[in-house]
Amino acid sequence: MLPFCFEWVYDMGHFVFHGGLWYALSIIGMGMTYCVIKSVIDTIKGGKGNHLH
Amino acid sequence: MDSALIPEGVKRCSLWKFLLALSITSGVLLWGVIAMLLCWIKGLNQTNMNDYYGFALWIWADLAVIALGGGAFFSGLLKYIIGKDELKNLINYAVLIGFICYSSALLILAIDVGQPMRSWFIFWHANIHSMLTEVAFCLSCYFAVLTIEYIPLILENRQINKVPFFHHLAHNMHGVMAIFAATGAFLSFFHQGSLGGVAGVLFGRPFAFRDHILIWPYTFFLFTWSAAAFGPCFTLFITWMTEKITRKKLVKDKPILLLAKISGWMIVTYMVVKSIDTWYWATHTAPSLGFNWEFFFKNNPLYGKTMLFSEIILGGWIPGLLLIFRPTRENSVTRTTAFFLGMAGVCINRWVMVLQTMAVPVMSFDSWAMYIPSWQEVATTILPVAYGVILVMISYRYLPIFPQEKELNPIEGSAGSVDKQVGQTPAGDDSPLQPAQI
Amino acid sequence: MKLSRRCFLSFVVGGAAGTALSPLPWKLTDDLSIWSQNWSWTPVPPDGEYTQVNSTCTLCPGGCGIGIRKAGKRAVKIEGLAGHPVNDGGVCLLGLSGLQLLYGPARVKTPLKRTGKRGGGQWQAISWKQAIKEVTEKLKELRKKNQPQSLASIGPNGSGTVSALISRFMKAYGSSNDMKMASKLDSDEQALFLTQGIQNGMVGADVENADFILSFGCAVLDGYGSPVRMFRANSRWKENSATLIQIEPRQSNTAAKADQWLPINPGGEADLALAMANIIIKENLYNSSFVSDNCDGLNSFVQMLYENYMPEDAARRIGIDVQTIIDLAHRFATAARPLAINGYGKGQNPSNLKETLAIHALNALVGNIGKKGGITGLSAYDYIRWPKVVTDTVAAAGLKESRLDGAGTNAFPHAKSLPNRFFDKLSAGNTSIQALLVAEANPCYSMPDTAKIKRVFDSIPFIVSFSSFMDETAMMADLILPNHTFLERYEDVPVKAGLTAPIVGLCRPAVEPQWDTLDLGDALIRIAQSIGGSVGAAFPWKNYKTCLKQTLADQWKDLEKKGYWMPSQSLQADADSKNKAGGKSGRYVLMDGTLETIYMAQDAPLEGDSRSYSMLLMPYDTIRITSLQIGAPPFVMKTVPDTVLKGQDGFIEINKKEATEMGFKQGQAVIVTTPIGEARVRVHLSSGLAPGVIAMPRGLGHTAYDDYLAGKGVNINQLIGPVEDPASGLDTALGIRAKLAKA
Amino acid sequence: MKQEHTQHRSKRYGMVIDLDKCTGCGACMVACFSENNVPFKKDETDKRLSITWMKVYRIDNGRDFPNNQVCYIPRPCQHCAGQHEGHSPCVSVCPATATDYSRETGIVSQIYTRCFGCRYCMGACPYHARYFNWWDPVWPEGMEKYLSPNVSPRMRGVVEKCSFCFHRYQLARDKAYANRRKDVKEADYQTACTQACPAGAITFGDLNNPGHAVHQIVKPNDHVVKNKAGISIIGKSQNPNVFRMLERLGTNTKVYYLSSREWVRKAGDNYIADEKPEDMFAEQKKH
Repeated sequence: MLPFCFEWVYDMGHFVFHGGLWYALSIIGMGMTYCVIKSVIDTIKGGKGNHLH
Repeated sequence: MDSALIPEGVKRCSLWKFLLALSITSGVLLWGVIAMLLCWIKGLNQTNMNDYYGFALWIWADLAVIALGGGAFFSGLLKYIIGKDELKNLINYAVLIGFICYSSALLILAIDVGQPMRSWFIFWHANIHSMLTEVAFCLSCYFAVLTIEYIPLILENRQINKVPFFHHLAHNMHGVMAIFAATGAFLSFFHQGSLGGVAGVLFGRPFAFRDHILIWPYTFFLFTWSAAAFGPCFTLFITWMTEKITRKKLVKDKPILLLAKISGWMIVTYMVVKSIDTWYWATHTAPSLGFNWEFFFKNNPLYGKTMLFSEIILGGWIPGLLLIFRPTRENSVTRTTAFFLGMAGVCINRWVMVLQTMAVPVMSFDSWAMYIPSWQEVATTILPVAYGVILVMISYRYLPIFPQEKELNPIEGSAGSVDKQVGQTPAGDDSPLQPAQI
Repeated sequence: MKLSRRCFLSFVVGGAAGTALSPLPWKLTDDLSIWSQNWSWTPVPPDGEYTQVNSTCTLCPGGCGIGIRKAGKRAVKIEGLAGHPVNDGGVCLLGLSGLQLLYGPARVKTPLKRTGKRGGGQWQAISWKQAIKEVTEKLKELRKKNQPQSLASIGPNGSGTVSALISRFMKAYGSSNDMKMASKLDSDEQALFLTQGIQNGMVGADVENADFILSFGCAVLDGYGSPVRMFRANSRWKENSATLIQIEPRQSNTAAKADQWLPINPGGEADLALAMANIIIKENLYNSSFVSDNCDGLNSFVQMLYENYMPEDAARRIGIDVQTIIDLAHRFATAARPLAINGYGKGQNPSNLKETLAIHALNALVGNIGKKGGITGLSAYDYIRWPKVVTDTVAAAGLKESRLDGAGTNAFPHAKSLPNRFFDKLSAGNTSIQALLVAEANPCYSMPDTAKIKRVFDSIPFIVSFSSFMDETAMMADLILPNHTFLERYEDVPVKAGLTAPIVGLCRPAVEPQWDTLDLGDALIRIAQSIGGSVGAAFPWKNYKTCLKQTLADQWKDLEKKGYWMPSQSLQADADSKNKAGGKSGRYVLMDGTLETIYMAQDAPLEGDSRSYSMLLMPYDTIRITSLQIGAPPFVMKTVPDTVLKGQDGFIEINKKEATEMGFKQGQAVIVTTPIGEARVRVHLSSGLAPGVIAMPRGLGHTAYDDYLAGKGVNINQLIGPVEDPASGLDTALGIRAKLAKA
Repeated sequence: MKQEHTQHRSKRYGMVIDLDKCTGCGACMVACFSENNVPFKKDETDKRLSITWMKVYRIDNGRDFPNNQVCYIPRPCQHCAGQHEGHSPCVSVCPATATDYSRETGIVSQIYTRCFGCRYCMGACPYHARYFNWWDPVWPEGMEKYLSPNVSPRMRGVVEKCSFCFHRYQLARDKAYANRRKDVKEADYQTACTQACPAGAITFGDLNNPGHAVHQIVKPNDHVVKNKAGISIIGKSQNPNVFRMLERLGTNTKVYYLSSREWVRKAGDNYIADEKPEDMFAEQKKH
């Protein structure tokens, strides 16, 4: 999973595969981080907001 | 009593009734939990699996719930990516069902592996050539996505939503949901596919083995396709069941018919491909490995040609056709029958791809291996069902799952007072606006 | 302080996030997986210095050389010894599992004294001092009563010092009731005496060099003779395109691997051999120079054959067509180096003397005696040269009493020991036996009609077992004086298992005794010395090792170094040059008065009438199950196929077609009934068994030993009874009539 | 794909089992149990729950008495190479790299402490050569004394299988190093079953080494050939009596079998209707 694991090989398969994994993880991670941070800011800014879903 | 937690403008059964139902289901859950603990503490000797059946009921259950849970990714794809906005009325429930299916799958996997404490090695020491690695990666990522999709729903609970941070969080998450949904669809495409690949790459097992496109065997595509096709059947079937149980119309016909139609076309196209695949396998792949296709459906008590017929015709072509023709699609009986047949069909498909694969003798002098699951296996397989029912019950009661429910089931009188809506005992009176007792 | 909802939720969420971001969960996850890799209940074998001890396996009569690999003080593996003249590196599955016997749960760990009912399995651990004292007291008492002959012993039929010490003890004590377990070697020995005049001899068969092997039911590939040697011979036959023909009703392993399998009616071996002899002589295919130079009684032999063994009659009796017999006779007689071998199964049971003689006669007719690829009569091992036992008056008087089994009497002049008759006598009400010593034998399991044997044991007031394991016979004992296992003791192993040259292997300790056990030889020496007088005087040695060293004298050093000693060069080379029959007279007797009586005698009928018992139940031997005094260790049991044993149920083999006609399905439970007993078994439908015959393996159905062996399957000896061969007195039952019914 | 090693002659350890000589005596099984600390239970009669790295199958020609013929087939792990070295059915599917293919020796290894018991490899192996530890291994009290320190006993919940006695290879390699030899001698590295076989039916060695007996018997084809289904066959034997099990599937095993009987050779693979083994290579393409 990480380049320091001994199974790690620098080849196309590993790039594509782990690339995909880290890409997905990053989107999920960054997306959530964005949401949390934005919500904190929104909360600090105050106001309940009046969103309708 | 719990009226403060119940979404505004909808009516729920009495808490007692709810708790009674909950406790019955919990009893079943407990049975499953006991079996699960037995498997963890005493080991997998508690099952009837053996060295011929390394994969058995659990793996089938896994594959089946993931196929059925495919409704979540496919509805998400349709709504967020393709833009079928109508489906927003179904998407919450689809997400919930997906979440249940995927969490169940992970739980079953955690019971199924011999050394659950080491299961993270699949990530840490990943062998990228293994379909199972791909499954594990995508499955856990997609489960994360489903959780993310489910969280805003929880946050929309009347009381939780009062907390500004959660309110904002729910809002913001909705805002970026399309990205999550897209990621989810991508991941789901791969893990549904790799689950198919799990069987298709087994070149030592001519029953399961399929030729490849690039690195993926045909089953890769067939599984994705079938999950997208039959997953919505499950979502719609569960919606129908929920409506029957709650004796309420919860979703308008339009989104249901839309999803049913899409599902129908997906099924029919899948069946075309699946039929070609079966034909090619029977006439080319299997013979080239020394097997007459009929060999796989003979000389054993269970796997006959009926199985093949049930999967392809009864559980495939028939529901597909029922759903693409408007009269049968719009008729509630034939439509629901189609959903049911479709679910059965995909479950049979997953069953044969796992269990028949194990049962078929490959060495010429080997014999068919049959297997009957132990009660521990059955209980742990029912466990997620009970867990799913509980989660649906709780979510339905406290979360705004069905956006159209209020409209379809207007409560007589004003919608302003919680007391009136719920018609609770005076105990519900004391102060609906107090913080929830969590 | 009021914990607001907000505060609480923040706390929970914050706490969860904080924990997740800390190293704690990762550390825990890692620790858990490491823990799962080092479970304390999964053993970690300690390392140690690697050494090897070379020894000889005594688990069967084969005499294979073994190397015991050690790590520190522990023995960790048994391997065949490369370069050993018997097995050259190969080893059988029983030898390989020897360590499970050594360290196994069935060991008797200390001397035991029975406390509860006999056979009840209640024991009290006692010291060796007390154990010896108790035996001595009892034996002294019998001598005091002038009844030394009321002591009997049952021991192994060996030629080594252990067997000799038992016999010496019996002699010094004053009893002639010195029983040795009977085997094929007994019938061979008698035949050898009758045909070649060799006393106490043994038959060597140069199987390796034969090119046409006619096996009359010998389990060549299932433990016959010296098993590994036979496997090696079989491979050599394959390499040299030799022909193996297996004659027996059941498709045994040997039949399965033979070039031709000839299923004949059970008990038809003598008929077939004599019919073949008939053809060979009639068609003048015999080796006339050998026969005229070396054989006596050809004419009367021929006459007997013509009168009684015409191929047509024989063919009818044995159930094959006459042409097959004629072809077989032709092929046998015209082969370059034909060889006929005898002894049913592993040869653990004696053969009918007529059959033995008939098969040997075949070898004689083709001039196959004492030459390459043939049969050689070897004289007895004679390295044990102890001073003659000086008996006191009590012993002398006791020894005058005749043996209970009648061996050596006019009725059975050539028999040395007839344990079957011994038990028959006791079972018939003879109460003359007051004490019994049992060593290296398990008659309560391995002799036919076990119920009867156990009743006899029950009637003997005092029984001492020297068994290393809690076997069925030890269970019936009053005292158990546990012997070391073969991995903890010294022993000379003179091999008799059909080798062409005598060889004495040395069994020596590979590890320290694991428990409070004592070498059988030492125990005997101590008991004798404790009895004192002339008995003690007959055992002048300090201990068994001294005795062994003195006995082997000059050879000891060699033995210690090489692990084996070959007393003289192969007799075959010697005999080859002279083209003689070997033996004292150098002649081979085809026929004389004694032989004629034997040939003309009717075969003893099978027990049970054929109307109520329509089938014939035959025991079969398989190398995957041990059937002598050593119970199968767990590894051996693990190799038993599930068509032989499933769960605790044993299987009975039956012809597939016949079973289908009888309405039996594979695995169905049935009751097999014989005149002796009945048992519940499951049926295994076989395409390798003649109709009318049903077969069960020997070696299952133990009631003693450990949970890995006890209670599994059925002991066939519960179902068959002894059939006495009138010629030899030996039990030569090949089976029993039986019937099957749905359970 | 892993990097291709450019080492000139890597070893390909394999064996050939002479089924004419094999008598089904079971010594190989027990030699293996005892060499490799294979556990046992009180009841070993359910053969689908019985760990036997080396298992002797009994096959027959399916004919009735008295025309029935029998053959025994010992089956260790076949150490498949797959369609290209390293693509064994099991190795390619193991998600955690707990089983691996050694390009140095051609041996398929199993790391017990790495395996987390998903059993996918068992599903992938058509030879049923892989066994799962459904139970904790338990030796009767005192019997753990005979456990060999060369092979670690396995814990519950992991898969195990024949390793071609890899620890013996390690010992032989150490010996070679100690004696300043480059190569392991043929006699120094023999598996426990080979050594024990009383019939001498097993020949073990380096299939790539023309000096080794196994090479001389098998005469493996140096070229990869394709059968008519387009499957690559590596090391196809050029001895007409030698066959491999399920060769058609392209598992490319390193355990060969030798039999003079045609029905036995045919039992090694599956054939439809009137196919014959020799039809498989109607048009051989050399690579």
